[in-house]
Amino acid sequence: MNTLRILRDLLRYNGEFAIGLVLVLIVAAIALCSFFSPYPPMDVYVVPPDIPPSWEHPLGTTSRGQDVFWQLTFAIRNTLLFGIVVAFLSRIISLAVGLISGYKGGWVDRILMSINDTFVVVPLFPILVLFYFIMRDEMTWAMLAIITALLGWAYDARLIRSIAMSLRTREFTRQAVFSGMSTGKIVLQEHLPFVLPIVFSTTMNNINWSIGIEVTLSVLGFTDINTPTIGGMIYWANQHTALVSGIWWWVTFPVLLVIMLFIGLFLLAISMNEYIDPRSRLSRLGGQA
Amino acid sequence: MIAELRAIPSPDELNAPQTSPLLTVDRLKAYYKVKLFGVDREVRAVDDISLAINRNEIYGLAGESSSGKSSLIKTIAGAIRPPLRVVEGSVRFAFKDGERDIYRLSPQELSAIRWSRLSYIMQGSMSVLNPVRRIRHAFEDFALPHVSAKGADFTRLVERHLKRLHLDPAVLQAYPHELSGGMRQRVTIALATVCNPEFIIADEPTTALDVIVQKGVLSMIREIQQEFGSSVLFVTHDMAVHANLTDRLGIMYAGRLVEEGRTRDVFKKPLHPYTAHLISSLPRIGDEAPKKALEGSPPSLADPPPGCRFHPRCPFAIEICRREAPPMVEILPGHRTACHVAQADPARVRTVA
Amino acid sequence: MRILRMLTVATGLALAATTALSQTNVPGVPRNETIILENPEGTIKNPGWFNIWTINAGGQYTGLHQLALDTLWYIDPERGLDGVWENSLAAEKPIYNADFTEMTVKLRPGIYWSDGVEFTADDLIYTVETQIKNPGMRWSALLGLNVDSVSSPEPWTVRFKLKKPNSRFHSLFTVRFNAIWMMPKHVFEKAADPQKFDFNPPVSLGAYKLHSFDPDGKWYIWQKRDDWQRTTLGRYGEPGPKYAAYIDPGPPDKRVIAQLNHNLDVVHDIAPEGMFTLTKQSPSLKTWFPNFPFAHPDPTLPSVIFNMQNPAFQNRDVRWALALLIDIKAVSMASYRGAATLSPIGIPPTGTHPDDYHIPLQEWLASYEIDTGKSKVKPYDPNIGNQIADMLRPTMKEQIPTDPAEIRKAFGYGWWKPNPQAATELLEKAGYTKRGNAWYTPDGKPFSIKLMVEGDSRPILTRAGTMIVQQWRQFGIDAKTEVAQGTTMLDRRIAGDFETLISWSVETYGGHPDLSFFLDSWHSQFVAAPGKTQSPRNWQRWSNPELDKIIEQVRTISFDDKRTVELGRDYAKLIVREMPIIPLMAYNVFTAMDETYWTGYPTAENPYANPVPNWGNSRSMMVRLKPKQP
Amino acid sequence: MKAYLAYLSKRLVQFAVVVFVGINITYLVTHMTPINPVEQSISAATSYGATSPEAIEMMRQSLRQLYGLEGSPWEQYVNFWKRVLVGDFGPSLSAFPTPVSQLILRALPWTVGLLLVSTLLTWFLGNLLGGLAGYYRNSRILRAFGVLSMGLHPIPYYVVAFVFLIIFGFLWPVLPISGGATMASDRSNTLAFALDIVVHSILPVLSLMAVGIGGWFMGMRSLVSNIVTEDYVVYAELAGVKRGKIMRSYVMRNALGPQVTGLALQLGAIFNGAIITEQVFGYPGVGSLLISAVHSGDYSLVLGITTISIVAVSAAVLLIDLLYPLIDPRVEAR
Repeated sequence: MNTLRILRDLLRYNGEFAIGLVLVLIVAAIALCSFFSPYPPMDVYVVPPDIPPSWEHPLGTTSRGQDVFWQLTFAIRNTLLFGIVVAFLSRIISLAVGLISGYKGGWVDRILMSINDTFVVVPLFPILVLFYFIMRDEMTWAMLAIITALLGWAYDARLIRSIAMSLRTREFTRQAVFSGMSTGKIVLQEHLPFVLPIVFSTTMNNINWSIGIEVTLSVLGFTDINTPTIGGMIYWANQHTALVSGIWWWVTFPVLLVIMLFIGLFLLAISMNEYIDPRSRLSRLGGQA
Repeated sequence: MIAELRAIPSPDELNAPQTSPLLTVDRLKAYYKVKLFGVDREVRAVDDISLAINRNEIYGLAGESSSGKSSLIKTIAGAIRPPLRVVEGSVRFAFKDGERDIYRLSPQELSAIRWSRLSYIMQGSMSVLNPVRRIRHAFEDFALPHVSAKGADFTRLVERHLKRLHLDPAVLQAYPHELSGGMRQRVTIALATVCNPEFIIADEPTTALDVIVQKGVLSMIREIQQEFGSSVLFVTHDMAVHANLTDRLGIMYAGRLVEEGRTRDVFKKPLHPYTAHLISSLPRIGDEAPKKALEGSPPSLADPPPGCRFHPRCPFAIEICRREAPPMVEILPGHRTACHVAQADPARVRTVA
Repeated sequence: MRILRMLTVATGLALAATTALSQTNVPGVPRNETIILENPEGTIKNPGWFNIWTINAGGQYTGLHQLALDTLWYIDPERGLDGVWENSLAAEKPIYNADFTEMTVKLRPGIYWSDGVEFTADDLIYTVETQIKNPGMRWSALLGLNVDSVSSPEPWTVRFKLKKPNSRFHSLFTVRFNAIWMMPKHVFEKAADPQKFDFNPPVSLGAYKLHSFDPDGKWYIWQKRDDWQRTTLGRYGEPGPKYAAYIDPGPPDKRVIAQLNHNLDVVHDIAPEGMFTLTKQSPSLKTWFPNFPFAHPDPTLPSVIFNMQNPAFQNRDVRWALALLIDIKAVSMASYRGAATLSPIGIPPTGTHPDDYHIPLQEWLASYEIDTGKSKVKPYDPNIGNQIADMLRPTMKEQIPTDPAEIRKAFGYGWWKPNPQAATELLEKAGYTKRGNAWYTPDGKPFSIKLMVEGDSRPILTRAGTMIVQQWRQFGIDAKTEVAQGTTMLDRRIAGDFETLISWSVETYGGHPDLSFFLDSWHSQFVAAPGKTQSPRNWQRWSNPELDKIIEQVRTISFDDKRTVELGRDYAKLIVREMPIIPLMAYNVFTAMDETYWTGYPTAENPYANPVPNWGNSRSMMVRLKPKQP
Repeated sequence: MKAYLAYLSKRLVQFAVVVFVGINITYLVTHMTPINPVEQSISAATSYGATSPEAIEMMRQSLRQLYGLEGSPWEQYVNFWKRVLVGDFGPSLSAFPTPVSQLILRALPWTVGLLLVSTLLTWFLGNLLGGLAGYYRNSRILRAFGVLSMGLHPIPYYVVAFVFLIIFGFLWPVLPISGGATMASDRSNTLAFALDIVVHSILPVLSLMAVGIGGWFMGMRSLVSNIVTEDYVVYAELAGVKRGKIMRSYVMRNALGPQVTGLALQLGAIFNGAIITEQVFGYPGVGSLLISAVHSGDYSLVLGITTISIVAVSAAVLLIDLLYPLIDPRVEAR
């Protein structure tokens, strides 16, 4: 089956996938709008402050004199990008660790897995706060992405390792070994394709996770407030006691948008998971019979 | 012509009490109905099967994997779940306390006859016992509702049963993973027979066991059957096991029963080309060349060939085979087959071996 | 499925029970006899620690330094209960000898500690000597540097012999925000190590003693002493509230909610928006100004502080250019929503300062001229306050004053007109060039400035900084804010680890023209080498001989000498010329008071005290508060 | 028994490795900080009046001595381990000279209590309902619950807590939104005080549950829908064993193993949640302490809290691992 047909079938028969895709596309479209924004993202007092949603400002304006809609387009773009960057970087680490650990086994596996388990168990939030404590204003968006990625690979590496381990005993691996292929080549050419589906579904979850981290840290003021992000918007709204001041649109829309993104990505992840796991796919078929 | 071929009835059969059969399966059809990404599919796993099993006999059911034998016994046991469903036909048991149609019973009534009258030894003995609980609990869960003995009496009853089957009652305290494969299979059989059921379905109980263990398990089943006078529906693809154990034998191919008769008769004079092939492929001492495999593979049950389902692989196929599905016809006394060729000339099939 | 039904029922019951319970109030101290104030320190990490003489060990504004402790003198940033100057434990003003090497204190007799022991000269001597002996204690270095010996020649008299002349030595014992508090000798004597003694429960010298405190550090309750007459506050009559609770009410929105629910009588500070909400929704609200801008101007002066040791800012023309790029109206709107009291000179426009400095300097400011190299400009605009008032009037309506005097009081006496043209000329004069849309330094690098702000800790100043950076950026300078919160700010500020910074290096008494409180520390003798820890306030690390001369002159005259005003004006002019800091405005604190339970709060009409509840002198409030409900 | 011992020693070694590596990471990270606690104190102590550079140098010397910051980095590292092994983290630098351990001990009961209650409730309810939903696939209530909890699940905890705070603190103010107990509550009246604590913990616990329950629900539901196709379940059904019995002893019992392991793996994340809860709801505890320690640059306190949290979480994981054989006797299979 080619990819397009899988996509068509998923869309037609998997409601979760369809809803998820629509939600993510809406969010992505809003993020793309940022390129057409009439206002520079970091400037304040470019519009009259505290205007409720109206024709001119569909989502209202903030107490900092920013248009909520246009601000939101930048915020969601940066937030989304953050999630994608973290997911991408952490996928590389978890793939490397998972595949090598699973393929090599023995002491390599043991060492990698004890590091892995440390990362699984250690509470990440204090560590992130610690990094902020050290880096302080050096804690830029990119830096935070790298650190988050360095902390967010362990859980999935274990998953990939278990698949790699089962691949190791398969016939084609043995053949490859006998034909003198190097470890790297075997892992990349022979094993990678088998773990890719799992990588895709964990990517969605990882984006969710990292965005959650970003939002939480920003709202608590542990990030760079110059870059507009969803967390940053809530941070500024809190700074201006927007809720008790009745500027609800400043908080509500970012929260709604980010919830849309979370649910969208999550639905994509579970529907893809279902697609990958034949057992649950069958149970869906059975359910419809 | 046909009369010449009639085998001499065995003394066993002559002595057997002629009562009504314990199990009567009548024109049973059970299909899987599946919608796979928009395509409706119907898998005819059990397609128009009729058979009867008498009291006090071991009835063997043979066939390749995916021939529908597992679906058949699940249907007989009343243990089907969607997407498998009964489309037509009936499954009737004539138990000592009355006749029951499996698909006319309420869930409570079905529960009541299970284990007490109708018991089941499932395929894959390795995984049929709850891995996280001691074996003792399995006996309690399964049998306690069906016996009057409670508490210590019940334990004594179970222990007596185990001893009768030459098993150490200490296994009750064990977890499944602590037992060997053979041991687990014996325990499973003991579990299935603890209530002296009238009818036992044994689904591939010896598959995946090594030969010596297999022998022990088989003799155990034989012993139980003789001691309790139960009937056993014994399913395996291993023809050698059938030859050693079963009284009567049914052969399934692509969801249909293609031949049925006393085991001895079937082995001596297979009427269906497929049966003949199965028997000829049995290893014999002195074989040198590897057995010739049958060409082609079993048909998809979702899209079976028209006419006789075996015809694409049959060395004797004739024109009619491609068009009409052969009916099941008794060619020799107690020996039926569904084959146009055999029905025309039973002798032709014999030459295959 | 039965489980499911049972679970639903159980959850329902549990929820019903708990909501019912949450309505019932756990009885504590009676609400109508208690005043509840915000402690801006938040949750106290180490709640059981009351030894304020150690560094950083426990809470300070928990009511401890406001209500339980006392010292020799107080200076009120407003008018005071009985004048700005208050002789508290001292019976009269400090008495210096001619060359300021000796200070004599006459103590007030009849003041008792809450455990019944009388306060005497021994306590004062013990306080000084103990701190000198233990270098890890809070005021140790200051006392050690100044005090040669301390003795009591006769009862109720204490004489300090100083190591070198110091005409302002008394300020160590004079509360503006706080000062060196008296230690109870009879209590501390018994402790093995005064630095490791937690002083729990504290023995108090003020009118209140500790009633109870939260072991988790969220609240402290103080109870009026039965013998309140035997404290220094007793002279002004009986304090109103029987109990005073200093609590951590949480983030700003929770503070607003708490006050709307009448669970918090005095909010220390909130965002301006929160204050506007309160003015709209709380009929019982009392604020310093009855109308806009509501807030109390503290005698501190938030400014853009240049790190003068940074080569980029050593040219006066560059500093002036940056000042002329600031549109102060936008900054005022962005930070205080217009509720800022502006000042173009290095002195806060609060208390008595406008009369002493701002008004007399108007003429000089108006005629002040800068030479951009291409032209001469008079940058001062005396009308900025009016313009802000006009800008606010459409939305704030009659809350905006119309009387010019009122406007100047609320919005300040003018500021610099934005003048990008002059700024361009000044920068070009300094060798900077503009290529495309960006400015480059004389050595060809992009002109970049980082402005350090405190983020969450001082949201108003963070907003001001963000606006200023935006204005610089729009001009073509690569400007950015960087956030340094909490001690990070303290650390980097003290180490000179910043380019520019929004903070205040100017703090005054407010009610007294003497500037030495901050000015003395601006002397070049205190400037540390780059990267080394700087003594506080001279964050700009500015060494200027002219300034040193002014400071040295101030040192030789006494606190109340008339000449201080003249010297102060010289200082103000010097700052305008040199621009080592760009003064912006007074630090306005949005202190919100609720009159549901108490009346008689200090306000601009009745300015007997500073209402901001973490100031040591906010204790004056207690004697004027009257219960609203019997 | 031998298998169990082997398993035990493996787990113990793993525990030791995780704790050792984790603490070293934090030690390294905290000591990379440019913040100098001595300078912190100097800035606090000198904030009144002018102080000459010589006086500051004098003070610096005495504080270094006082804080025990002398010696080479290696000596400090060794000393650190010596003290940690006896549970001593030295004095807090932002609440000097109060020992860090004393500060942590005061905060710990709140965090542990909140976490224990919310985690166990979440885990128990999520698994129970998830199990039921997997077994009784057609129940409408359970489906509705599934949709709700799954909708909440992917939303980051902060956002959910924030929304709860707005709803119950602002729009419909029925629950306390801040603190662990009412001010000046009478702590000697144990019953009233306990109820007071319960009422104050409702929002934190509910919000933690709202986010956490979906994960367990979904995990359990898919586990159960797989387990019901396992031979031993099918076989038990064939044998006419009662559905309730099958649900309890066959399905749930077998799903328990993976879910318990899952719990162990989630504990770290759950602890993160607690820190955020304490921030949002102003709840006392280790999280608030950590944040304030970060803000006040008190690295010995930060180090102490992080160490304690690593040890606590790994110990909880170890405990779960050690109890695991009770749930699944096939230890050596793992």
